[in-house]
This record gives sequence, C-alpha cells and structure tokens, in this order.
Amino acid sequence: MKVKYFAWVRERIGIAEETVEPPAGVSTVADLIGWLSTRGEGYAFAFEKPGVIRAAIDRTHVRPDTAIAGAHEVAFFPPMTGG
Amino acid sequence: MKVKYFAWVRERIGIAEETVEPPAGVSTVADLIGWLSTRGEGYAFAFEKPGVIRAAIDRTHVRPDTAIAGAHEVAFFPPMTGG
Amino acid sequence: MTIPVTIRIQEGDFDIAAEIAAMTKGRIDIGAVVSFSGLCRGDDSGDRVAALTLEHYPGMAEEEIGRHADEAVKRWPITALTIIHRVGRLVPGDNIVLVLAASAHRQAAFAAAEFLMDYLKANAPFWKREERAEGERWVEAHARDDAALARWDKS
Amino acid sequence: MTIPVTIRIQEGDFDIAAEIAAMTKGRIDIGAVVSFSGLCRGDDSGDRVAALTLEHYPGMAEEEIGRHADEAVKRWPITALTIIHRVGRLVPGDNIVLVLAASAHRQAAFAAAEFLMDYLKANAPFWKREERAEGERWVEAHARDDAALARWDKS
Repeated sequence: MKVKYFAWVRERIGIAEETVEPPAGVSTVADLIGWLSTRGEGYAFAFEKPGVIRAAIDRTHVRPDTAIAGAHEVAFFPPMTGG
Repeated sequence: MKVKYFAWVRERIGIAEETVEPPAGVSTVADLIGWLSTRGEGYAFAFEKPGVIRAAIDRTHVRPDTAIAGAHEVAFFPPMTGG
Repeated sequence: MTIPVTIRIQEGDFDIAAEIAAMTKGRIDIGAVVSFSGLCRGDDSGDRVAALTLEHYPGMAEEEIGRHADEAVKRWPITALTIIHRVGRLVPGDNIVLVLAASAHRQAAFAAAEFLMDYLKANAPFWKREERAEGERWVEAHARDDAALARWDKS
Repeated sequence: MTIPVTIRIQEGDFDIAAEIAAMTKGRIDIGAVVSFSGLCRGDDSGDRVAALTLEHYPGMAEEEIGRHADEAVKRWPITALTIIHRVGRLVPGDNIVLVLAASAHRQAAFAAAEFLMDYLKANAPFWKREERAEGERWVEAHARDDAALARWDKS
C-alpha cells in the first residue's frame, strides 16, 4: 500500500510518500503507526506521540482502530490548520 | 414642531412633512397620532390602525407613550423593510 | 485605537472588492472579513417583481446605523466596519445593501455582520415598494425579522 | 435544480468581486451572498509573522471540501457555493481562503458560510508553517476550532 506523510510528519520522516508491505498482524491504523515507528529514527520521532497523529484511508478521515485491509493509500499528518 | 411622514403614511396623507402646533393636552406620541387623525381623510386613513404606526422623535425610535414635549421633529412611518 | 466605520446611503451601486480593499489596505491585523450583500430578487413569493424602490429617512438612517455600528464594535473585537445601503429604484439582480465586518478572528466578523443585517432588516428606517405585474405595493415587514433582531437583546 | 458548487485549491490570489459576479450573473433568485475571506495576519500572538506556507493533501482536500459543500447544500436552502483555498507561501495581508454562500435569504447564507469555515479550520487537510524572526514552526491546531466545528454535529 502507498503511505503518504504531510507537514511535520513528512519532515521528520524525510519523505513525502512510499510504498510499504506491512507484515501480517498489522491490521489497524494504530498497528501501522506502531510498525512504521520501528523503521528508523525519523519514523520514531514522527510517531512519538501517536495520539496526536491523524490518519486518512483513501482520502477519508479514519480513527486509529480502523482496519487497513483493502486500503490503497494511507496518509498520516498532524492536526489540520487550514482556513 | 416639524412632522415627517414616510412610505405609505406619506402617500396616504399626501405630504412628506409639515409644521404643526398641536393644542394643549396633546402630550404623547399616541395623543399626536389621535390629533393628526382628525385633520382630514388622508390623515384618518394613514392612522386608521395606530398600533401599526412607528414613530421617531428627533431621529430616535420612540414608543406611543413617549412625551413629545421639546421635540423638534416627529416622524411617522410603517414598520421598516430595509436591508 | 479608533475602529474605522464607514456608513453610506447612496443611489449608486457599490463595488465589494473596492470596499474590502479600502478596509484592509496596509493592515496586517485583519484575519477575517465577512461580507454580506443583499440583492434584489425577481421571484419573491412565486410571482415576478419587476423593480423595487427604496425610500429612507435621511439623517435618521445614518444616525441609527451609526449607533448600531458602535454597538457592534462594543460587543465584538471588530477592527473595521463598512455599511452601505442603496436607495432609489432597483431591478432584480441589483445590489441593495453591503455589510463588511473585519476582525482578527472569524467568529467576531460573522457575528457583527449578522447582527447588523438583522438590525437593518427590522429597525433601520428604510421602506421598500415593489412593482409587480398587478401593480405596486409597499413590502410588508416580516415578524421573522423582528424575531431575528430580538436574538441579540441583552438579557 | 443542481446547485452550482465551485471548489478550487490554487497558488494564485482570488478576486472576490469576480467570484461573486460569476455566482450571481443572470440569476434573480439570489437575495443574499455571504462572503468570508481569511487573510494572513502579521501580528499573531504579539510577535511578527513574516510569512505563512500552506501545504495541503492534493486530492483529499478537494474531495473533503466537496463532501462538506454537499452537506451544506443538504442542510440549508443554498443556491450557490464557492470555496477557494490558497496554498504556497503567503505574506501578511494576503488572502488565504474564500467561502461564498448564496441563498434567497440571509440566514441560510450566513449559516452555510460559517459551517464551511469552521470545517476548513478544523478538519480540511491543510497545514500552515509560519516564518518568524526566531525561526520557522508549524502552526498548532486550536482546541477552539474543534469546538466550533462540534457545534454543527447533528444530535
């Protein structure tokens, strides 16, 4: 699946998007955050406070307990500050 | 004192303003409406439903029981429909 | 600081962009501008309005709007206000009224603009006369406009 | 009738008068147009902001705004909507966002514009980065914006 990062999540990880293949057992958005956090220092820093992170699956806001099965594009970002 | 009329009050009376000298005993806005109503058919028609008429003394909205003593300019008009 | 308040009653049209530009030019403390423009509709109550003629009470209209602008400035942290009301004969699609409220934040600007419009609808000394196919008539005031204005009464 | 909804995310500035004209041209059923324009302030929190850079999630931003525009059209008798959000680097005084809501009557236009702004502030996928004298920082979300949006939740 494609994973996208925005704002300071993107800056901390150092890339804007990548394609990942999470192992079996990574079934929710929260699981995916946990797994990504183990992939390096930037990831650990970006996800150090998982409660702050917002997520979207296929361009729709989702909660941490949402299943990622079937997702084409998962995005992680800080609380939004538009308008 | 100067009296001004607006919208259909003006149309019914037939003039936009005039100077009047109400007799002693005409002390409130309601009294003035009552006295003006006796001055002709147009006046009687304009003030046939006194409860509908709005008034202002010296450019400030007033109620029927407001005293007219000292007023320079009294205006009568229908409910407003601006905006 | 004195809050700039612009009030005009005029026969001619207004230019919203020019009014907003005049209000915000050179300022960096304005984060939100709410504009309300009221237009002459042609289809009120299902039957065609050909034109609208607006009459006002010169002098009182400006003073009354001014008092309500002052009230808005007291109630909300407004940084600028503009109120323009047209008078004379207008046809469907024409602008009638413009209220601009500027503030650092959006809530104050929305509240002030809505308060001023509710006031203008129910209590400002303006009267509308409509031309329709079957003749002319003075527009009647709506109880809903009095109710809308009463929302702002201080308890 | 389909309600015309215009949504654009762009780097360039917008022209409020041109957007209102495009929305109202040839129509006689619009009695009220509420416009909200959000501007880049230079004096946030007492200390100077030199510039703001806006990032967004392309695709999702348009879709999400579209869903909220549809929601506004369902809730209120809106006759046209325009939502424009700028991205890229902006300096104090620059326009950031424009919401236009048109309706026969003022209440629907005010409510829809305020609803859409509350949504854009709290939930649309845009992020602001500020440049100040002491460096750059990502703007933090305000709890008050979440609270403002929560007002519109259906009970």
